[in-house]
Amino acid sequence: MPEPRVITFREALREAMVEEMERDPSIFLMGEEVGHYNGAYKVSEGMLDRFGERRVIDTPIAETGFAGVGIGAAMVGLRPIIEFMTWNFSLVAYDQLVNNAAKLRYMSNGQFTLPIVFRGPEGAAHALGAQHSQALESIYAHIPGLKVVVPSIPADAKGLLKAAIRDNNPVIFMESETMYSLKGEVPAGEHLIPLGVADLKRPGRDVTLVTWGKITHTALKAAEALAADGIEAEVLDLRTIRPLDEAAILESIRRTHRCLVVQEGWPFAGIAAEIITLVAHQAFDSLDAPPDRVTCLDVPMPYARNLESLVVPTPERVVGAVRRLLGRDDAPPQPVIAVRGR
Amino acid sequence: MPEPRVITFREALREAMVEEMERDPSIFLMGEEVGHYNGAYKVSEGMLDRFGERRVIDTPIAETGFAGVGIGAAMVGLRPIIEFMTWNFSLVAYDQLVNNAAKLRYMSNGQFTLPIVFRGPEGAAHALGAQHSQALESIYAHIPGLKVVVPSIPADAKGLLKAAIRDNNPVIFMESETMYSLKGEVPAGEHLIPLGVADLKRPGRDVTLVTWGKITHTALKAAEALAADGIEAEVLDLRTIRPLDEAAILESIRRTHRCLVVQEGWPFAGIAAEIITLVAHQAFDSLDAPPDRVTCLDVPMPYARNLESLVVPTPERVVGAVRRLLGRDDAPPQPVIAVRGR
Amino acid sequence: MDAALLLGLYRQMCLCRRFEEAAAKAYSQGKVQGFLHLYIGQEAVAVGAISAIEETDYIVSTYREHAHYLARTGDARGAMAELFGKATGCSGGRGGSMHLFDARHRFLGGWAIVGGHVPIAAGVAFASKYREEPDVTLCFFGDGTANQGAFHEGLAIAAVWKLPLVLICENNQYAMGTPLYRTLSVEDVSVRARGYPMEAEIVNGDDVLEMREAVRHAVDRARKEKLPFFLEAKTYRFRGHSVADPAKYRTKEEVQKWMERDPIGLLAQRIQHLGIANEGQLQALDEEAKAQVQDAVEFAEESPAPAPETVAEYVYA
Amino acid sequence: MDAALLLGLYRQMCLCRRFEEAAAKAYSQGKVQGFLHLYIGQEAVAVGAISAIEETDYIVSTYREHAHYLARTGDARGAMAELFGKATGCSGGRGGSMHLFDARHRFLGGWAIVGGHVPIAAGVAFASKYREEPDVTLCFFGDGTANQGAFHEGLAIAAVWKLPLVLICENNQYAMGTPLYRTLSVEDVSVRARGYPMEAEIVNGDDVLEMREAVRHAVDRARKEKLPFFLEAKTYRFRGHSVADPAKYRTKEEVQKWMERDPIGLLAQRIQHLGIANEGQLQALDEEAKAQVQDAVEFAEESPAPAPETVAEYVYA
Ligand SMILES: Cc1ncc(C[n+]2csc(CCOP(=O)(O)OP(=O)(O)O)c2C)c(N)n1
Ligand SMILES: Cc1ncc(C[n+]2csc(CCOP(=O)(O)OP(=O)(O)O)c2C)c(N)n1
Ligand SMILES: [Mg+2]
Ligand SMILES: [Mg+2]
Repeated sequence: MPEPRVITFREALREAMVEEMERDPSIFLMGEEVGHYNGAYKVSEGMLDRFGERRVIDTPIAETGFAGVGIGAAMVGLRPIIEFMTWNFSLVAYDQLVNNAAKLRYMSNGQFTLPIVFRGPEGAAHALGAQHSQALESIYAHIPGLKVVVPSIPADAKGLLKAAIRDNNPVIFMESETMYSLKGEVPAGEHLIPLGVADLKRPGRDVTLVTWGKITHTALKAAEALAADGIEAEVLDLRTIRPLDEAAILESIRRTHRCLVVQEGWPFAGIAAEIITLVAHQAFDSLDAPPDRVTCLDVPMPYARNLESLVVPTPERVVGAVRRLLGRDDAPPQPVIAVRGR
Repeated sequence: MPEPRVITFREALREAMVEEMERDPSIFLMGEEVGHYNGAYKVSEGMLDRFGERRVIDTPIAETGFAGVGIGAAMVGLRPIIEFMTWNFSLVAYDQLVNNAAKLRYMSNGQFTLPIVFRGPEGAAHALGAQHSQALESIYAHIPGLKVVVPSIPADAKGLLKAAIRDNNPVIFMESETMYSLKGEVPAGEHLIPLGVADLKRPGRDVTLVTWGKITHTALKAAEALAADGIEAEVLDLRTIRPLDEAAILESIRRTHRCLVVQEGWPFAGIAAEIITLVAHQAFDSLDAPPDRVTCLDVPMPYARNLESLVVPTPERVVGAVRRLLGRDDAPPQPVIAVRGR
Repeated sequence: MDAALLLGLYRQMCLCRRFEEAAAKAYSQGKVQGFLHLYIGQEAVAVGAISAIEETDYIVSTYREHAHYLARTGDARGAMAELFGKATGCSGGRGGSMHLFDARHRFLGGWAIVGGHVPIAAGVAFASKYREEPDVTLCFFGDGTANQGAFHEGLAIAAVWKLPLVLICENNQYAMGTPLYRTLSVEDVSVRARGYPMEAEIVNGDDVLEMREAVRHAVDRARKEKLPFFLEAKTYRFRGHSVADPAKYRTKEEVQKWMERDPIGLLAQRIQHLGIANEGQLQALDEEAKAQVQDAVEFAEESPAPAPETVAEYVYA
Repeated sequence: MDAALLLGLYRQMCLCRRFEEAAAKAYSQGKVQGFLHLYIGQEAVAVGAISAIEETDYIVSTYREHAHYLARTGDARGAMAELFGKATGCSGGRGGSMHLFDARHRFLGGWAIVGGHVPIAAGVAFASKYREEPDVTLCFFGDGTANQGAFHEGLAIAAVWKLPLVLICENNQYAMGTPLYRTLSVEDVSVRARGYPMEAEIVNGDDVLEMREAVRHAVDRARKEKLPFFLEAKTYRFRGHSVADPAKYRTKEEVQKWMERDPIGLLAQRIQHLGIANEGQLQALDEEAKAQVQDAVEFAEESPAPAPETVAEYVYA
């Protein structure tokens, strides 16, 4: 029974990579600044010293190039961990992930497995502007052949990353700059969390907040505020977006009869829409109110902090949505932000 | 009052481009094989002879390059029509569309407008395999700043493309190889259809089939089969995915009380999920049954025709889904295709 | 001159030619569908190149890869059945003409996004170097690919990391209906190699022996010095871009001129000139190839389609 | 030597330097947020280049663009207010340090995806040629950009279409923490130009006059012959990649060596050597620049934040 210690999210990720690389020489880490610079966000700090340039590899600024290199290496049996400095930059390599990584196994009739992890931070940090503040799980989870993991706490980050590295499929693993310094209890040594299993971060009976990743903490803050008001919100952290833990979602909704999805990304055809579709189709009769979602506003991210704070989901917006869901007459009206062309 | 004639989908698109280019010298067509080869699918046939190499421009196989060229040209006042030979190839240029085209206006505080159309065929044709058979509207409609248009008949193709060319925003315009030879009545001369307005392709009272693009014809075939059986299915053709005609969808559902979305693309976080979310949230109480969707199976497209025909939506699958929606005891059971990791 | 070698190359080139003629026929009969990109006229490139490497060296190719597949595996049945969309195809009928794979023979596709496979080939070469294995990777692509970003990033990485990768540009003068000069600012695609810089050589892609020698040299260097090499093979496709393309963008004269240097004809002349075999004996080899292709067609015809219940298999491991 | 010109260039370089020093200070006070990429040490490149072109020529730059913006617009207030995230900023506070725009002055950004703006710059040059206008487009980017696919596609298109585009690579020796040699197989980024091929020249980016002359030559050629030109400016950034980067990956000695060729110091020496102005007069110009920056900071401080109700404006036209 490994005894837990308190470390940061960043250290938990590093520990997962280091432990796996110690275990299996076919695993390597590749990306921009992962080696000599010790990682743009210091996730890989010390790993170059430990494993050397052969296994901790600084790349040119060529995401299509090194994503493709990872795919080719995985085709012949290596197990690459490819770091995107941030997922915003993965868009220049999108074709490699969608047309190559996601399809190889199927179109080769299972002759190849592709044990590769693409990881890095995503979503808004602080005032990084429109091109650097995107939560992109939807455009990856949409693609059959990819798995998508978005942890919310250090222990999950370690357990899920180790599982992702051992998984024989391309795994999209999304972190957050703003969580890297988050501390939490993390089991030392062997600690694996299977992909596709949600985790109940807070039990409740009145409403289910379905969420994942960084925004889980927003949902938890909201649940606390609601509790002070006698409303017991359950917070279900999906941890993995694809495969989706449909059973856990449905089980919870059938208990609480109310569903609010809280996500960071844009609303239109986002993950929340998929979850609401699941719930509306599979748990229709157990719903006491229309399912709803709290998301980023449907706009590119503005730089000015006062605008940015209006765009990203806040505990206040979650609380308001829950109160509307519960039909509290003192609930704030649904905020209407008209976006032309939408 | 322009009198209608019967022409093909291909001719309707060409007519829209030709008429607009005659009207406005700042419009040009650029893409692979659009000129001397007269278009990979002959959409631009004759346009090089008519407008010359200055305005009908063959490009290198460099989608990021010429998509970016279009964006730069639009920034300084030209109105480019950029043809992707197929939308599958737009994935190598995805960053240009998402990080540049969709965000420029917002992050420049409205100093720039971007009047640019990206167009080409998408979706499955016949046995083109996994990398050439993708319906991709979801990954574009997800992005604020982009508009997404997917016409289903020649008249709409002409009216919507002319409107898209005159629109001052980046417009994603998706066609289909399999529809290019489809014939229909198309008004000669000025014929504009505003973006964001759905069209009732068939009225009905028992269920609403929400659909768009090529699959509209699958829905119409299904509606016919259902009618023979006394079931009146309404077929609502969205025509534009973004902006979404929410009013038209809700109005129809509130009349029929049943919603089935029929789309070609993959289910997970697809457009159908967005529409079901809208309906579940805004029309919850008028629904007599859980909203449902018929989509491609959640797999890459197989080459073998017998498998391909299992993957794409068919009238039979739509009919079965409607019968389940109506609770017909003779309805076929929901087909279960287990996809591991999903 | 090694007689067995020359006759073997001739036999292989005939197999590629006859295979594709049969594929085109099957296509016209609706038995092969989708896109079918014929390699007819370019056979010396694939056959010469692949004859020069070890069986353990890797091959990564495009959607125009029938000949590369045949030269490596000799498996006409698996390829034809794949074109027919049958369960016995080398990709189980799931891949199709553009996506032939054979893991056992280190034939790594069959990729259909222009340039997208170049970084993948670099990755395979990277793996060989990472594991300190002697294998070299051959990457085939066309002239039109040299403008694509993925091509650039693959070369940039291969150059800076010194990967054992031999890049073989099959300059067949056209990218679909577009002659090279219209989209490339230089006459020789190999000029691109100067920017990295990378060793480059231009070779007559219609001369199977010249091709073989050039690849042998490039592969030796890649193997010993772990350095990439860029080979530009000048050749020509006799047919359209795909069987659906009438190729009206080329003059009869131009096509005629190139057909006169038909790589199979050139090799036949040389063999007879060297007195290694006479016309009759060469014809016999061709008949053998035809018979093998006929057998492959029958095999494909008789093979079952993929089982419907397998449609969702192999999405995930 | 034109005294007014030299003094003007000096004044501009001081403005850039003082502007960024003030921005760094404001950042440390939490008034400027996000990523802040300083240009300190590279001022001669932007100031020299932009002094050589017409006001009607276009400029496209990166996230390290404060100096390019100032050299083109002189608008310290708009830039500083943008960094402060205020409604009076040149992008209304929506863009931030990495996304400065000024349509009126043909300053077209301010782009933060490495290489992504190169095809856009080619498109602007394309538009000038399309409309038969004489304007040339200047595109600034860094040494680390030369491995990115978008860079390649932009150059390939500019070369084959003969676009009036001047590509200015600011080789400051590092891409973030990575020295050039680790990711580029060549010492001079301009070697890349050989693959297209494209006229290229290496210039001392710390000498504002050499920079100005080189750009004048390149732009003339682009304007008259409608041909792209590749300029590599050798320079150095004195600070980290962004203010968050301590730049531990460089030795004191190395930084010291480059600081001795501080472009502002070099120009000051030359001006005094030529007897155009004495130290006091130069100091006065610097004081002017400081005052302008101080005014800009106050303007930014006092300006209002963007109105909350505008958050969803400008998503669509
Ligand atoms: C990124 C991308 N863009 C466009 C296409 C469509 N396409 C397929 S083959 C081809 C021409 C390629 O020419 P070349 O590289 O010379 O190879 P060849 O067909 O001559 O063998 C094009 C444009 C594609 N498959 N991928
Ligand atoms: C496609 C992409 N990958 C990675 C990044 C992160 N990034 C921002 S600047 C930079 C270094 C660029 O170096 P260089 O081109 O030399 O310009 P410099 O910063 O030195 O001016 C990197 C890797 C990015 N913005 N875009
Ligand atoms: Mg070619
Ligand atoms: Mg640099």
